[in-house]
Amino acid sequence: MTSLRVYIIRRILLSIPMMLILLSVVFVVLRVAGDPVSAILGGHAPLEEIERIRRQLGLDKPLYIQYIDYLSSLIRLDLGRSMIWGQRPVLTEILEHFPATLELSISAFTFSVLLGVFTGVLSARRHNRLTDRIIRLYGIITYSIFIPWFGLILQLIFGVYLGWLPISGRSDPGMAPQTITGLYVLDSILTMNLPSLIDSIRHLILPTITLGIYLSGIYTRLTRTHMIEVLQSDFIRAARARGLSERTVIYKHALKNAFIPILTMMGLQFALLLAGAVLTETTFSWPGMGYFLYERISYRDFTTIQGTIVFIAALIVLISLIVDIIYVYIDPRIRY
Amino acid sequence: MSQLLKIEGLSVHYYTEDGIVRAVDKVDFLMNRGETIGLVGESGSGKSTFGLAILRLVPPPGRIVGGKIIFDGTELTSLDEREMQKIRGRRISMVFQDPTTSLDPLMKVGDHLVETIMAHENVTREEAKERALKMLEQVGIRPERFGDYPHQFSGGMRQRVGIALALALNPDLVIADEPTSSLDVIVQFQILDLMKRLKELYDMGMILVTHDISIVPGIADRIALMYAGQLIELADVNSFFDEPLHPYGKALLESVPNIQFSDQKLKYILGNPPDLINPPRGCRFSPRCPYATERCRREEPPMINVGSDRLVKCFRY
Amino acid sequence: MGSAMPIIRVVNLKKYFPVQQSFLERLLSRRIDYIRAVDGVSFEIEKGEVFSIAGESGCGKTTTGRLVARLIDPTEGRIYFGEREITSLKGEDLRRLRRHIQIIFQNPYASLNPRMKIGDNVGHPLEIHGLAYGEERRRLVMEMLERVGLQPASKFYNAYPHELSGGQRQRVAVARAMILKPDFIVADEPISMIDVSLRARILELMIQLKEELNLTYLFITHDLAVAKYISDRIAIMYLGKIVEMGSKEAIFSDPKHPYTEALLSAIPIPNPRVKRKRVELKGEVPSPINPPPGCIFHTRCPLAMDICQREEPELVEIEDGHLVSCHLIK
Amino acid sequence: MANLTIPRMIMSGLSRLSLRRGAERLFVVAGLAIILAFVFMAILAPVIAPYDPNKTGVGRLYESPNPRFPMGTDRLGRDILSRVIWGSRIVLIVTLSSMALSSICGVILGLISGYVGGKLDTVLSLFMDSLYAFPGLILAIALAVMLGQGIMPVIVSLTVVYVPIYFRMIRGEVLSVKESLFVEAARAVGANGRTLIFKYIFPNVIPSIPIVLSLNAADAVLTLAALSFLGLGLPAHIPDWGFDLRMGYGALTAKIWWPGTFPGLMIVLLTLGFSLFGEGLAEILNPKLSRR
Repeated sequence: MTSLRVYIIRRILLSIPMMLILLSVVFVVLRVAGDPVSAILGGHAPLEEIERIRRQLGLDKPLYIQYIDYLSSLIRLDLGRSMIWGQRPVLTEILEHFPATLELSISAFTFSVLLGVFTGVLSARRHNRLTDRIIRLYGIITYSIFIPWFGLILQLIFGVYLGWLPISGRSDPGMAPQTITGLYVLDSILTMNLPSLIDSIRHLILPTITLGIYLSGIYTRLTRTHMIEVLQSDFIRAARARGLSERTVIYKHALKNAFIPILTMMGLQFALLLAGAVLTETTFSWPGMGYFLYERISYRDFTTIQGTIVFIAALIVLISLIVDIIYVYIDPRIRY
Repeated sequence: MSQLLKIEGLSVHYYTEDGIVRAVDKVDFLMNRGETIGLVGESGSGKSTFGLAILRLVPPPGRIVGGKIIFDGTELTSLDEREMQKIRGRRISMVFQDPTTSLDPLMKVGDHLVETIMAHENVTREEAKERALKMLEQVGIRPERFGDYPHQFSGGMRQRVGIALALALNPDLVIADEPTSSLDVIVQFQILDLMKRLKELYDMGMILVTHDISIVPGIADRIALMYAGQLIELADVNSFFDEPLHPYGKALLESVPNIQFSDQKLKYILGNPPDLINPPRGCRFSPRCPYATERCRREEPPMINVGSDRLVKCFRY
Repeated sequence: MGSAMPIIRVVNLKKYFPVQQSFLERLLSRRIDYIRAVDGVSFEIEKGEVFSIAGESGCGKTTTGRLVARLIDPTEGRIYFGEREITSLKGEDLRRLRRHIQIIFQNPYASLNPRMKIGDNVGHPLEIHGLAYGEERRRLVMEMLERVGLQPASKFYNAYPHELSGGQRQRVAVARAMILKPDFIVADEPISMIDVSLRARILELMIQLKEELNLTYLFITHDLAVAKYISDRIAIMYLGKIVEMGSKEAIFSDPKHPYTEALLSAIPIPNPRVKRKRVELKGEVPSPINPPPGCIFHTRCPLAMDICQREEPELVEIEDGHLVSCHLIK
Repeated sequence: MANLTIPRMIMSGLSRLSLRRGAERLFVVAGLAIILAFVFMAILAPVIAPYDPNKTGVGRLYESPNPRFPMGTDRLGRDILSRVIWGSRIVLIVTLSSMALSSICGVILGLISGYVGGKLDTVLSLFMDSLYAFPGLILAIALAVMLGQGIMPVIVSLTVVYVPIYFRMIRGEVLSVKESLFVEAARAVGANGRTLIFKYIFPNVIPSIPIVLSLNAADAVLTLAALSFLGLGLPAHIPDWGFDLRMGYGALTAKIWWPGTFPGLMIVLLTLGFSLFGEGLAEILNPKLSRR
């Protein structure tokens, strides 16, 4: 299996140019296409104020020097300091908010994949029958869901009218578990804190459903499409001809093969998950990166916005690396 | 020789958007134990559907709409799915056309065999693996390739695996659907040779479905000719190639280049293969047949018995 | 044959395809592998003959055809059309050459523009070369459609490719190749994707048109029986090289190369009463990325000797017009 | 999809557009009906809106839906129905113009990049792929922050977000059509570059554009709504569903549900219209999956 190791090492090395390219794109969008100063000050401002900010951000230097400064500070993991309040390091602030986003993402992602794959398989097996049509409509409707509106409706029903579930935040006051990983559910389990486990799960339910259903439509459609394709392929017919049971044919052979393109999509849809998280967090005042970004947008905190986007770029590179490595283990054709 | 398979009035239709395709239309068919039949027809003649129908694996929107398939005394069309699964792979198995797509790309070659054996017999994994290795050896694949994936094999090797899979449970009947059409001529020869050898070794019946009439004499005992969803001639190989009776068979044979002859003049069949949604009235071949009469265009000829064991669907006999 | 001037002459033609890598992969690795699709092929085609290249898939026969038709550029070697070297023609010169050299492709389902009517598919070459427009073009196209047996031509003229059967489409492709009145046609497996009962018809059509229009064919096929039927001379290719070449009588009644013998003995004959000597080959075709040293065939040859592993045999003429590349032949 | 048969499928797909395929046709018709309804609403806004959408105090604050105000009034006593009607204008203007701009840029760049190939293609593809890798919303947020408030900045942000999608699609199609046999056949009869692009490549690439256009429009409605929901983009005096939805959260706990629900519903409906239309079209034009 040395070729496997070579492949993984090559793939890890590939992340470096990928990262560099993404960072350059961020630079182009934020520094070349737009003007940070007017973004911060909103146009009308005294000249000396503009000058001060230009100097503070290093914008008075030539563009290529700015680019080098930008990259070299990123290599040192320095995302700059926030432009408001205590001027805390942006990276520190992001890392404080990241676990909340991670917790929501994991839970919504799992929910959406399970729901999507289940409905997709069902739809493919009932191809062109009523169930299939209904599930396809479901796929289209979820595509059209506007998270804040869907969240609002869920909050109205389950929070305001029925009063079953909390509609904002990660925990009730004083109920947060002791921080170990920053994932409340996990921390509650680790500290064996049952009340806060229940509390964190209750807070997680509505955001998870909102984001999860929005994302599930993609997996429904994808699973359906690829299952239909795989179910028509020769090796499925051959598997049936060998007298294998329908269960083995569907779950062992067909789903496993259909899963490969789904996995690719998961990597790509990670971006969608992040975008959805920003809206979900804002909707449910969930104190993650997205909510944090939303708050800082209103203060026009340029360095924080830039830092968050750079952080997201790094996440994208990381996720695509992980997906590609999982790939090798599932698909033997890649190793050679 | 005892009877292995008897098919009566089998009809398979595909319900497409453009209309009903009568892919197999009231076919009667009979074969004995241990016999090899070459089932020959062009694309769209219904030969592959016929093969799939025996295993009840016609893909939707296709359906068996009539007829009986009596295999070794059991009527297959009335079996439930679970009983049918016990027959597939174990009593009747299949070799597919394209060996590159008929194996699961994510599964080791050997595991295909192990899985098949374990699906039908109550054996441990180790026992199944041992048998799988033996089976691979039979088809000329070294045991160290057990753990390789299909993409690591060449087309010919994959088809060997396909054959091993078909024979793994020593079935009574193998349906080989164009097993060599996607292979080069040298490999085709090797595969046909292997199939012939193993068929004799295991004493099975075989239906070789093919569009290439040239490969039939080398392997089959009898030939069955299909045209437009119907069986039109059934004969033993020697007498067919000496003198094909149905005008289509005759024309087909004369349109295939033969390296035996140094100055061959190919004849060709006029017109196009029939549209199975609106097949021609009367004899299906009549619009292309040089001997067609008014009667041929009006009435469908019955299957006529000419001589011992020879049937032809044509008014000329 | 033996007339003065060959219409096509190919000298030591090579085509190496780089194995595809993505941009980012290229940043990391500097080794590029090449598929040696065609690896030093030379032959001549006389005016008016049918010259076939036969071999198994991956032997380089189709690439050779595309090289001769100047659809791709060779890595090495020369191609002459008559006396003129056409190896590196470009732009307008190459465009003008296309009037004389045409190609018919294997897949009639993909070789016609699906969004053009049959009449336009066939007639467009006339416009491209400024030969005929409007009514004149229509007349020429109709005439050609009739000629390839698409009757009534007026019905086919306005049809779209997807309305036609495979056999009909291939006739359209033949018509398009012929409409420019070329001198030389590369026919790349023109019948292999067509229904069995229609193949003979296309072959006959090609033979008939060759006589009428005074054409020369380079016929590429995997089917030696077809090659025997249509050709005057045949070259057998294996792993990018020609291993044997000669008149069809020489190839079929007196094959010299062990590969040719194996190939011939594997051809099925539609006659159960013929029993033949079989030549068995071991192993499989090696990868064209790393072809074996010495004789490319030695890994599978039943008669291989020591020298075959070390030295590459030359293609030598053993009798008039019969060339073999094998150490057994001296 | 390295597939030569796509153009053929689309051709045969187009020819059956008018006839069968019940469910898909229903999708297309329903989608079109919704889109048209919103278009008429936008055009006729001054006529059908009962009140001035920006006029405060036409009713009391937070009046629940009643015959005078079918959708109730908001926190400033404005008529929600009128705001919803007027809101369709800005959404359609912004999405349609950014779709037009991004498809034109994307299609042209994709055609050039795919046809020319070489270094230009490498650089353009790398840039576009990296843009594409970013979540559309995050990119739009970044751009909207940089470009400031106003209709033009929002249109530009959305355009930049969607250019890579058209680019990638068209480039992919061009590459596959370019590799296809009938283009090689055209080269073999001596067709030059311009003929190839306009007679062979372009006509075979075009049919997939309406599908993507429609699906992207759906997405763009959501992105625009998200931007205004986050308080970015449009000036305050323009009635806008996303922003009104955001404001609707204000009195949620007091069981005042109408100020957020109705504008949000409009966002979802319009998106649904575009996606039904696009999906139905895609299924009809791509019968590969549904035919068997």
